[in-house]
Amino acid sequence: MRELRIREALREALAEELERDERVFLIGEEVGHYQGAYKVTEGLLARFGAARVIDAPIAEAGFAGLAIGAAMVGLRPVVEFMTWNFSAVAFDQILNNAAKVRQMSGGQFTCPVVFRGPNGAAKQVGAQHSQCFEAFYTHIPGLKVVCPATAADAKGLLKSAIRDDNPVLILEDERLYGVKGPVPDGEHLVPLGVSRVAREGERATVVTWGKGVAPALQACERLAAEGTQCAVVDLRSLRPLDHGPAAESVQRTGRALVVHEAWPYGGVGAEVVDRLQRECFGALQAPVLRVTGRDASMPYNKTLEDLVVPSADTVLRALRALLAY
Amino acid sequence: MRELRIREALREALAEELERDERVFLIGEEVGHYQGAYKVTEGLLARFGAARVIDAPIAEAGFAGLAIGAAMVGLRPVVEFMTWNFSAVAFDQILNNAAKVRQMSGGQFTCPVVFRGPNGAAKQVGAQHSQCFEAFYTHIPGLKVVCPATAADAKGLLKSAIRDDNPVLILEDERLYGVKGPVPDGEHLVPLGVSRVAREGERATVVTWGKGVAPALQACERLAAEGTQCAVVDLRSLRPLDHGPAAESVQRTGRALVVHEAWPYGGVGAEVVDRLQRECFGALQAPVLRVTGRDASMPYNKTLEDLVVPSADTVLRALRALLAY
Amino acid sequence: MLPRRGAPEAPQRGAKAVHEHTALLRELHRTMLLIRRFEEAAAKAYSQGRIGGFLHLYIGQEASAVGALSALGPEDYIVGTYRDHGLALARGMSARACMAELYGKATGCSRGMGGSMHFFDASRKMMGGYGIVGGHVPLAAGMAFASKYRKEKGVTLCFLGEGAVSIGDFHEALSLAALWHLPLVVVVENNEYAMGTPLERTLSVADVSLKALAYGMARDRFRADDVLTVREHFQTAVQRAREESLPTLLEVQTYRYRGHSMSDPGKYRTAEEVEARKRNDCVHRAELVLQEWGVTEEELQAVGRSVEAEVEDAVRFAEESPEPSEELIEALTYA
Amino acid sequence: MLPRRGAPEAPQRGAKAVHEHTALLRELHRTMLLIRRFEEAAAKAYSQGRIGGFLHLYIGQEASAVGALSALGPEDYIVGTYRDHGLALARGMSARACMAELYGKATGCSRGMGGSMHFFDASRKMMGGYGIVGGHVPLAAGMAFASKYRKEKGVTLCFLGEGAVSIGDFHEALSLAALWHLPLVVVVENNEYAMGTPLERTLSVADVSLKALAYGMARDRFRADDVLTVREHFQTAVQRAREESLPTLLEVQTYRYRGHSMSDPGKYRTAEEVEARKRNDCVHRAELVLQEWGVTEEELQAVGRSVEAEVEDAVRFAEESPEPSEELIEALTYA
Ligand SMILES: Cc1ncc(C[n+]2csc(CCOP(=O)(O)OP(=O)(O)O)c2C)c(N)n1
Ligand SMILES: Cc1ncc(C[n+]2csc(CCOP(=O)(O)OP(=O)(O)O)c2C)c(N)n1
Ligand SMILES: [Mg+2]
Ligand SMILES: [Mg+2]
Repeated sequence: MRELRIREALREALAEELERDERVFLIGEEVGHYQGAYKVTEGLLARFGAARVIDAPIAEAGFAGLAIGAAMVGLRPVVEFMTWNFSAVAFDQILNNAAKVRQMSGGQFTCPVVFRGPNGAAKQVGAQHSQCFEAFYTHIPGLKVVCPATAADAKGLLKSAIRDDNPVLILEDERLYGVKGPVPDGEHLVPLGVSRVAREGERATVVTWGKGVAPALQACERLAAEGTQCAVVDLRSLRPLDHGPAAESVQRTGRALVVHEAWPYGGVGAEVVDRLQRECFGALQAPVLRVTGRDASMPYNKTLEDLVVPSADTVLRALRALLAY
Repeated sequence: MRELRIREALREALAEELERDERVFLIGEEVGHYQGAYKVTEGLLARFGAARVIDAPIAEAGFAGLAIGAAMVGLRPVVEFMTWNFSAVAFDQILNNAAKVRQMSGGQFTCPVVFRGPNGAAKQVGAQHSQCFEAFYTHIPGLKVVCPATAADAKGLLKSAIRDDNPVLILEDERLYGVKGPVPDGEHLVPLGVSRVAREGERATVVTWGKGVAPALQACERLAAEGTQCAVVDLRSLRPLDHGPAAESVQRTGRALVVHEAWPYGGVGAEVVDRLQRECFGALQAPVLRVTGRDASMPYNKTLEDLVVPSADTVLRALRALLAY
Repeated sequence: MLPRRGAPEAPQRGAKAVHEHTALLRELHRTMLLIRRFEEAAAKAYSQGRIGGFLHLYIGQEASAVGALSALGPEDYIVGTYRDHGLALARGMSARACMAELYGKATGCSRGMGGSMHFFDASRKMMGGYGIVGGHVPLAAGMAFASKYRKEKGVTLCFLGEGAVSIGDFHEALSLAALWHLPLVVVVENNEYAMGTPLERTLSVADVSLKALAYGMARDRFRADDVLTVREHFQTAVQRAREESLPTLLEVQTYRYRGHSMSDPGKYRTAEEVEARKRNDCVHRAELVLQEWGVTEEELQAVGRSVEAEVEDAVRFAEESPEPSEELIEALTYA
Repeated sequence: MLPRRGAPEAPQRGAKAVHEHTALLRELHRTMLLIRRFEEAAAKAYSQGRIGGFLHLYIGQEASAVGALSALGPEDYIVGTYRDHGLALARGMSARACMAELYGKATGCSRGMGGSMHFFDASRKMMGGYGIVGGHVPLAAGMAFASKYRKEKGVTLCFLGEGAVSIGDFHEALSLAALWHLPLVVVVENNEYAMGTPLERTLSVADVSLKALAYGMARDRFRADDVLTVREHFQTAVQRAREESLPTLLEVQTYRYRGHSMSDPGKYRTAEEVEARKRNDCVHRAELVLQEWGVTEEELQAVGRSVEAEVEDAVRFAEESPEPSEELIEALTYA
């Protein structure tokens, strides 16, 4: 299989869907002439033209709303937020229009729009530029939210999102854009709302997504070297949340750890904990634990930033505590 | 003790703090001449003048941001959102400025601003006007969030909020504004971050806040008539979250139910579940259960709306299931 | 006596033209009257507790929606605020579907899920009433964008109040529409109040249409007493959008007779002020013009009766209609 | 040769005035040079990996901040964007505190928590650089509001880029400032590009200052090649704010020589364009004027050396300073 960077996998998905369906167009800051702030859309302006790859002014509420309106009348816009941090100024559009227009209209209109961009901490970009938005958006009925961790999933989930009739949010990661992985040739779709077992194991289950997957796997490998096998479930889709495979794993392992970079309070981790402790109550030999970003604004200083986000080390430490419970 | 409506208790708090500290001013739509959309600020314009009770244009991001800026240089603004639904257009100001300016400035500036207004469903006001915002804001480090359920707490928490050096959000309830309760004479402060046992009981613990308190108490009274005593903990403050009293109660009862009107996914309920299952793991005789608003946009139709929000009936049903577990 | 300012002359272009002109005004008058009677009936049902939620009446402003929408074709999109009954009826949505929506019934134009603030009709490209002030203007820009993207000739009309021009989304949508030459007409219905706040306490510039200067957009500003005048102004703006794909900012000067919503007693205005505005009432004015053009008192009374019958029928229909079923709660949240 | 356009004449008001004028320009020139050398050193440290995150350089725009801030007093507030080094140094913040912040050190002006985009100094009323485009403009309105509320004479200066005028918060803040007569000067530094996007692809009206018309605000527009000219324009606006409590929208026409941030190679502009702009370089121009006014080449070289020494000292200080301690993570999040 071909190896692609996540950036390239996303680009391939966009190009294929632009090719396949002329209702699809891209809009966002610097997606065209500049080739994308993080080069995800490189080459697409030249290939599909300025009518379909649209550089927008700095007006996130404006162009997010424009995309929602266009989606209501049958187009299939893909909106790039340069980073999800900037979606905060378009929060009302996503909450009050994208998520609700179908319901408010009694089902007469759908809203097939995709919002995508990098989420979470990059590297020393400070408090306003280092936030995880999954907790805000997964809370909202009417939206779908996905978080790809691999190149194949990035491509397959984005393509499914563009074809979905609901608003779908793709939370990518700047720090994963350069990560390579195998991507199947030809048409490759990954269904929304299906999680993936990234590693099998019988002693404990780590549930995570996106940037959490790599440190979780690393921690488990280190434990495996000591003879302790732990499972890793990559949720991939956060809403709808397919917690089934995680719960099944926990039924066997009796121990669960949720890992994410987002703040702890009411994060997706809390929702996962809620579901696991309900569905696996009889099987649990320890409380479900979480490793999350610290409950603080992100410092610019590198040393402190590294202390705030989860790492293979913090996951390993938590896993040891969990196993020792 | 005097009986006041929650609306009057809030008004008394505002008047006392306006009187006490001339750095305090009120700003929001219709807070002055119109006497407040829900009459919380009635009479305050006449008493304190237009320099301190300020009618704002419809520009939530603008006047929320203005208040944050004014707070940074030493004023103590109290911002009314006509309802919290309209805070969505000011989301960025709250997330990226109010919550972060202290940290980003290395502690040189604080942000003593209060945002308040009614939260959650009113009565048939439809999907865009019926939302609970506590999950969005409690997720954010740097903010404090409180949800008063009684007149005394409404007064005491609002006064503490105005005196606090952090941004504090007060999520009130339109449907509670007319509810009466005793309020101590004279200076009455309720500390932020302290929950309250609203009812003692040994068989199960209901954890709730705001509009959830009344149906929780009603359900417990009905059970009490059958000889089953359940406790109710009113969290009052959601961030910082004082889960100690709830956990203590659960240590005794072994059973916990969280009740809130907000959507289930990643709601404050999920956070409470996370903490209780961790702290009370050994004591729990059943999984922690939740009663929440349904995972859907709010319908206008009255019958359907009543099916979406929790009621004494749904709480009772969940409690029975919990006790039978 | 016909009020002076802006009163249209009877057209001088021969009998056929006069006839057509009269027929048009008769139609527009009937629609304005329908809106008024419809909302009077809604207000009554509201005070009887048969309608819930918010109810924002359009009474007094009818010439605006009716004149405006008469300038549109079926390919055009309409987007409005929570004060959307007038738009819906002017777009030809049935009084039945609208009243049933207010009653929260399954037969309502939004299946009882939207209520007064959220009237939708896909078949008529009535793209909805919205409850967040200004939040719908970017959506309207998106519909205009879609027409242009598909090389269709559709125009989008977006209504908002003068209170809404302070909000960021208004500005962002205008920016994009002007930059990208979208076929959009943004209509600020300046009824002088945003809830209880008069214009001078929300805007530093009284002439709202001047905001167009910031975007290099065409603008227009006129009173909405005479529905035919309104229509003419809209025709110009709609044509600019359709033929040249250029946006316009229109300020329609109007007045609401009732409070902001049913719960507002409207104490912030004097009775004299309201009475003075009613002297230029658009429905009455249309009747005076029609009479000058030869329509008889009896004919007008017949129109009144037919409108009343239509509204009564709508109320009966709404009352007798079934409620939406519980399954819709989740089924409508996701496609 | 001194460039023609707008070149100030040597003042003709007697020796003392000439002397003062020269002294002023010497000071402003030194500050501009300090900003430039500081940022060159920062760019170097960045490419060596000693500074992380984003680094948005101000090089080329120095006359704007320096001229502007020379018109302020200590009671005035300054608010900026992520491109805030020039503002900080022009406000008299030390090169040490600024460089240490870029290095993320505890001795930095924001204790290493803010970094390049978030320079703060409470003692100098430097109210911060902000990273969300436009989000800081309402804050600035709030500081102006506070000055007025307390009946102080302080003025607030708020800087943003021309790309930021498309965003809602800019509009909302201007609306409020105009309506409430706030002592606010909103400064749009039009450097012709927002990241890779030239002005004509983000704005339908090239004259940004025309946006003031929508709010009935005073406006001004000028090039920032000559720092004394900049100062004069700002003095007028600041006086309007201080004496009359009226806001102004200022458009400063300028140019950045570097890419948007260190990661931007700036391929969207031609080398010729950049070179052409550099011919009006504000630092060089100030040197030419100073020389005309009798300052010697040697004196200027001495200034250059002193600035370089100051920057070298700042780099050394930053490198040797300690990192902030872990406890700050939570301790700074809440008061
Ligand atoms: C963002 C937002 N803020 C506040 C409100 C509450 N609100 C609803 S209508 C209204 C007044 C609007 O006035 P105007 O735009 O003049 O329209 P009109 O009601 O006069 O037609 C307000 C403040 C809201 N719905 N949305
Ligand atoms: C709301 C928001 N959207 C997007 C960005 C990303 N961004 C940062 S700076 C910038 C360009 C700003 O250009 P301009 O306002 O002209 O200022 P300049 O950088 O030229 O000084 C963009 C798009 C952001 N920081 N905030
Ligand atoms: Mg109005
Ligand atoms: Mg720029």
